[in-house]
Amino acid sequence: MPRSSLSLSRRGLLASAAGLGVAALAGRSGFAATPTAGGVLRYATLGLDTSDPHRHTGSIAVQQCYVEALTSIAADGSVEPFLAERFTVSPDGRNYRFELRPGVTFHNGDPLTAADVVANIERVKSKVKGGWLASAMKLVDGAAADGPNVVTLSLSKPYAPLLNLFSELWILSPKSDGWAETIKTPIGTGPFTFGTWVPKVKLTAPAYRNYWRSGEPHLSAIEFDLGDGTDKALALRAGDLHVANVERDTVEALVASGKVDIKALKDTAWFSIAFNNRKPRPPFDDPRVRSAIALAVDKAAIMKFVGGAEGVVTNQLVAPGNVYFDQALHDADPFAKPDLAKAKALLAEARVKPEDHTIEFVSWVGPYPQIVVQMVRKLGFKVNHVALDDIGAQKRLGQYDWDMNAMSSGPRADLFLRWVRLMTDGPNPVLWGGIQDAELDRTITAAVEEPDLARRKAIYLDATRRVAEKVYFVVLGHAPDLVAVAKTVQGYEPGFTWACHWASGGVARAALVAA
Amino acid sequence: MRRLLPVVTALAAGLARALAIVAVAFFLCRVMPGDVVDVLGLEGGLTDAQQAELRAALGLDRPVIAQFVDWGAQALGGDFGRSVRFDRPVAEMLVHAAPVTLELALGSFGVGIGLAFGLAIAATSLRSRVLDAVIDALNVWSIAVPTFCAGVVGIIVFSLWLGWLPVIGSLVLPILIIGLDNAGQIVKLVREDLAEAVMLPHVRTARAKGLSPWRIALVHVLPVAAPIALVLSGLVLSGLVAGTLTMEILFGLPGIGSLMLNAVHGRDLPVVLAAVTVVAVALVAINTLVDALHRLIDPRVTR
Amino acid sequence: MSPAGTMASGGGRRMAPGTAAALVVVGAIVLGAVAAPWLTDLSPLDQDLGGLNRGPSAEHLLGTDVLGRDILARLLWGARTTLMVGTLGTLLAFALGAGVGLAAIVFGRLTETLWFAVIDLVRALPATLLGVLLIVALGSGMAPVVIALGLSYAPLVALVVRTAHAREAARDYVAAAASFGGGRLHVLVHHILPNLAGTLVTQAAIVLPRCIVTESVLSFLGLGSSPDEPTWGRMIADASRFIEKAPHAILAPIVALVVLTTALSILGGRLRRALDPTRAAVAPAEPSAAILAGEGALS
Amino acid sequence: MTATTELRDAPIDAAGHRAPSAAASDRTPGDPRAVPVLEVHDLGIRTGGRDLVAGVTFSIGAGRTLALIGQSGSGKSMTAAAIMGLLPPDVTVSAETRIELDGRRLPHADDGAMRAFRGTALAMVFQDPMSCLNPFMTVGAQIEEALWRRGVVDPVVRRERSLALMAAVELPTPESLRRRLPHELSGGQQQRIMLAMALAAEPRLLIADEPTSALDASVQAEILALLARLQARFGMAILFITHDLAAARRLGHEIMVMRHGRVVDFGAPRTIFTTPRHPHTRALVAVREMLERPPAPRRSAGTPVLEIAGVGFDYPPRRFLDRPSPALREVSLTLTAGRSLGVIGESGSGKSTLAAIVAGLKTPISGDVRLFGTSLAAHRFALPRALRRRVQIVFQNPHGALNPRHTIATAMREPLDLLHIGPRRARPERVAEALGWVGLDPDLRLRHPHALSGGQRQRVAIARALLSEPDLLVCDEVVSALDATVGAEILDLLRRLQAERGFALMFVGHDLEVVRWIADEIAVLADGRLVEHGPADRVLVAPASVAARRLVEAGRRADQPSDPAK
Repeated sequence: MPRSSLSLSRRGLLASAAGLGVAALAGRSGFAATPTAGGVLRYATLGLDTSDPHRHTGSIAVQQCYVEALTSIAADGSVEPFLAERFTVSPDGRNYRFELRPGVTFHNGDPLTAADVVANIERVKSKVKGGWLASAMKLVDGAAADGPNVVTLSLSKPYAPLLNLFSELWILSPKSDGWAETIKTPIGTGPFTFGTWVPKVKLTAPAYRNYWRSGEPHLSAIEFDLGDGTDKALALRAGDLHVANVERDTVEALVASGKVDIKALKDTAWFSIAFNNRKPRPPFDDPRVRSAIALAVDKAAIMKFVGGAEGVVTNQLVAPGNVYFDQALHDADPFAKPDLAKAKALLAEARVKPEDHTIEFVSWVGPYPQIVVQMVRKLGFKVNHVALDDIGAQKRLGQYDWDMNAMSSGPRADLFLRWVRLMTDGPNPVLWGGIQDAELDRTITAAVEEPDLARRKAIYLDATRRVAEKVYFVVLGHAPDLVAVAKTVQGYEPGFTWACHWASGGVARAALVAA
Repeated sequence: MRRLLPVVTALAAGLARALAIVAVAFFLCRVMPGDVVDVLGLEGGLTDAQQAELRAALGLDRPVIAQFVDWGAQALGGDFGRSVRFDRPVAEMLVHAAPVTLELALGSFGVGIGLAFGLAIAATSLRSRVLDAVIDALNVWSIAVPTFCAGVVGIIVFSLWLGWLPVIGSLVLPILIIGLDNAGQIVKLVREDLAEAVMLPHVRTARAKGLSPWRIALVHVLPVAAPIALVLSGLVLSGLVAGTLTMEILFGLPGIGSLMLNAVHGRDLPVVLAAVTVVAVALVAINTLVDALHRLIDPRVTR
Repeated sequence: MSPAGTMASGGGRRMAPGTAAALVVVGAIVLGAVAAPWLTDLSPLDQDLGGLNRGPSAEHLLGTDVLGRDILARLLWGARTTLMVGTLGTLLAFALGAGVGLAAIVFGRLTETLWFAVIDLVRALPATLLGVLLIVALGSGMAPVVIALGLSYAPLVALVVRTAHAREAARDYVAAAASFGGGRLHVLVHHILPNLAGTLVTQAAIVLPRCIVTESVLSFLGLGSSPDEPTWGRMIADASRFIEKAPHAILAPIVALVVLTTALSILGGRLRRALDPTRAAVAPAEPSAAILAGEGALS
Repeated sequence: MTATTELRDAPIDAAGHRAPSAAASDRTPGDPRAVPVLEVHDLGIRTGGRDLVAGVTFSIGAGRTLALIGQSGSGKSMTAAAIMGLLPPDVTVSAETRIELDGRRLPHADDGAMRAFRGTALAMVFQDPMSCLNPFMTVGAQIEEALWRRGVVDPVVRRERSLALMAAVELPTPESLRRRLPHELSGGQQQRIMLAMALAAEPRLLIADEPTSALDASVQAEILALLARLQARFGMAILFITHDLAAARRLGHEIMVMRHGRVVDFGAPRTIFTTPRHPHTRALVAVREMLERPPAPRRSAGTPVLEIAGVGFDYPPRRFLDRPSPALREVSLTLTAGRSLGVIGESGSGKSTLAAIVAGLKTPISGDVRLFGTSLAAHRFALPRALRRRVQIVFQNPHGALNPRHTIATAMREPLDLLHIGPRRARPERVAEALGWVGLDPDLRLRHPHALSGGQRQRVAIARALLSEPDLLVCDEVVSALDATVGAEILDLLRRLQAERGFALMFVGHDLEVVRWIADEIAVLADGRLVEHGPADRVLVAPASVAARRLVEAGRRADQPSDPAK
């Protein structure tokens, strides 16, 4: 990767990508003329697992269109007001005050009140088990309605990610069917309503005519395709879909079809190789051996394969351009370029003959791990590559009877959601080898509790250095997920995460024009 | 009563078989690595303690046998339980999925049987080497070319280049592709069977009677081929129940097959079991029906 | 055993051109598999990330695939795994279907009934589902795929063998052997197995290519053999996403498969005739055999 | 018969028909029927450069029957197929051939044109009526179809006419029979339906290709008699094809003998029988004469070798919970050393099952079999080796009895090895020796069965059975699959071997003449029960049971020429 591109801002980076064959991202967010009303947008990115927004786990792309939160994540990753028109945080980071937007109504016509918000916070706190939101809510000492439009919140200790995470605390009418247990028909405030849902097949979401932002939505409905078998690229080209996530290898044909523009999520997915940190097997418990393996891996080649021109090589959990990104640390990446000679020297130093060892290598099915495996083989190690389905891989990783993996993880509303997995009791730590490092735990906790951004960044960097020093895992780089948008769609630009709707963008502003 | 006895035993055997199939599926599901809690926890950030709690709530920590018995008792009462993943009644999901698969299966069944018999009859009555070559080619095709390849090519040609069909949801291509595949698998047998049938003594009698080839084919040859047609139909049908899977995946058809595959990947046990049960019962029903029809059609079977 | 003798007795005949061609094709494929290391310097796993899905060139005679791997090398090396997976799957199917099936028949009515009840059971379980469940349960890799293939096709072989056995067992020479005090085992080894050979060979010619294709279907569903073991099926599945961009990548394995299938079925038919010393087309191919072959397919 | 009036379109006025007479048997040049119905000139049939039939010339006049006799492979059925235009696709008629029907040349090369004659002027009846009838159509519909082909359009008329035809072929209760499917009828009834279908065509020529060979003896005679009566009534010419000299004599005005695709003999029945010209004809006649004069039964009363006591057997049910069907009930028989017992019965009477039980191949559900005083029941019918050596069985079909994959030597080694006969080293020699016993060249042992003729194969089977020098030989229909001359040789061989070796013989058959020839005493089975058992003479002269009487009468009728003048 040319060094110059590393210093580009995210936006600039993506723009340069456009010049390399991927359609331009810039300048399409507004309307050239008055948007046309009506039309059904066919949208296919991620699935929908539950009709209860509070119980939703994992990446979410659908439910934002019918339920909204107090905050949302803007395209640049910053927190922006949403149902809360204004919010303030006390200097100690323990008291929050949200002023609700006036004129917001639920789909059943009820106005949104502070009491409703408090009820939602209480519901998540008491009813929802698991999930980072629920964990965060455990810190909430008290949530109270201060008049009809103000909600106050006090925490037992400072919790920096709270505003970001509040973008996923969806506010529903307590009158929603199933409120006491599992919500069957969510009543939200979004621009579209929860219509009919057939799991794994589709969700039809008709427009909500009394949406609080007047003039929106333009569409009459959205049809979410929730199936995950179809080749979406083919469907896009045939005009069966308007918006869909696409694999990089289909971009060329899609662009050539002239029917779609290729855009990218603003946050990135990150790619890594990790070692078994919980029960490491010699010689892979030796940082020198780990470093040698890392040195065999050509990060640039891999990131070019998985990310095309937009793939970035780095050694951090965030991509260049992110507020937490540190250029100096990036420049000091010892694994930025493969160096087989150095790798072999390290192995010799550790008295390890690679041909005597077979690396038990676990991955999901797909081409990217195969590339890593081939690179590791070049070092002389034998590799037994076990490619499994989603759960199979995760279960196997949980047995800690392997040596190495190659995994990736998608966009998140807050950086903390990446770091939490590296903690000893973090949720699902297997992808990163189940690190058990009290020192690292303390650092991450400190970062979370630090209200000041600059200081927080510094602490996170300490944690980054700690990981690098122990070679728990090696970040290969970042690449954005791609979303193809039909040329007939106006006013739609993918956001920071998979969310289909947020305060400053999304499907509420999209419209269909005649092809 | 004596006439009913075979029917009753056949039904009992069929039911026993369906039950056994479901049991096999159940235990296979249980030995699969990971369960639905892992799925929910994968991205959802559940700690181990939370996962254990959820497992206990779902009864996944109980002995396999007990789980199966519970499930079986409920299923007998028509209650297939709820999808753990989607927290919906499984029956509802099946109701959505079944018609898709049914349409796909019946359509390709018609195409397959029609094509196979059409070709075989034509080749037999015309004694055409060209048609025999076509039959051989179709047979090799069905053995060597996976349906998903044909599917991808079909999409490119008919959906992209010609723009005749949508990619998602259209049944035309999958029906044609499975139909072609089925036809290829049986056409040679039908051809051989007909070739044998025209050599049968009673066909010679018909010729000696001076009947037209047309009448001979229709009245004297085809009925002989009917039993094997029936057997083949039964096999094609039972093959179809499973055979539609790749097409459902490729064409994004929300049928039983994709429901099942998704549920396997999601370790959504109640859905897998319900889908397997439906398929198994369908297969047993088809086999029983074919058997009954066979007895009905061929007067000699009952002898 | 006698097949060699009977082959010899017909050895004077000129070989049909089709048979010769089929022999050459199968021979070439087997040879290609065995001699893969000497036929190409390129490794089937080495990637050229700078040249993905390239068309044929002097460097890569058949072009490269989605990971920039040489398709010719993958085809040749893949023939090894492909034939291995196919053959092992077929062997397992035959071991379970023919081996255990015949043993069950020989041991008497009860074992026969029991075993064929099991066979019926497996048969009634949709093959695709069986494959999916098995592979997910056992994990990926060659062994689970072989087991899935073997289990999927065993019922077919078992039923064919049972039909053929019933046909043979009704022959007078079997009764004659029994009248000399020949036990079931004697009858099986001396009379039934040799006469079943033709049927089994025909069956194998059908099951082997089906196993290969089925493996590709499993790969397509993300359940194939290990990514380190190139098979034609995996090549087909991998390339199916790039049919438009790189048609050569999918054409190569499919053409190879079609050629192998055709050759195998020609040889199967020929062998069946050769194994039949009367040389008369006495028994047409057991319909049940090929029918069930169709049914066993996962496609 | 009232049916006559209903058959309004009877092709030939019954009055104009001349009953065949002795004088008419021989064709005379001055015959008023100078234009024959069928004239075949220089018929040649070829396939793949090989002549199947060559130079066959004959003619048949109206109301006359030509009996075409020959053994399997003689080309007699090909000749019939050529006349009908029903030759298999790869078989062609030579260019010289001229076939004329009523003086018009038949377009035998053109299937479409031939169709105009089939079902109208030409009709044919085949060997196995069960398989020759469409199993899915009621028999009435099949007759009506033939009438429809003949242009009887009105369904009511068609129905009436079909009933009349069924009556004409002497079927009882046509009204109820017409709604039946073929398999619901007996073999004789099926063949009558075939005849009715043929008659529906009102043919000038009826070809009957072995119309009775597949039928039980008693039915054979009835059908032959019916054919004669039908000819007397409708006056068509008949080409009657048979391998049975007795049947030919019974029905034919002339007899033509074919061998290897050529006519070897031709003449009036009396001439053929009294002064056969060709050696082959002589051999055929000799067989008849041999069968008509069975050797005197042996009057020995040695120790019993076989005692069957109250044996019963069920065919096992085909599916779970089906009922077993009875095959044998309470059969008791005794056979003493050196004698031969003929077991006779119609198909399905259980005679082969009895043979299998005696040979230890089937286990009865009740009763006991004592071989040489040893109870088989005591051994649960698993014969000890010593006993196995003493009882051997030969089967009907010499094709099936030898594994096609094994050489003769291998096949014959099997009993030697299994029964531990003689020292291992001496066994090959013994095989060669045994082939000599049955008059075969020992060099044959290197061949496979398919390289042998049917007769040779049966000799091998007998030689193999004799290897263990059995005291009881069970022969299950050993000659019924063979041509008459070959069958006679085998019978003769058996008798000779029995005389030489003194074994007792249990001979199962369905042909009374054959059984009578070889057996000293005869047992008659009907529906699984023993209905008659006694000395051959007694059973034949004064049968006590209905079944036995039927068999004997059928045999007697088959023996008599139909022409009373003869």
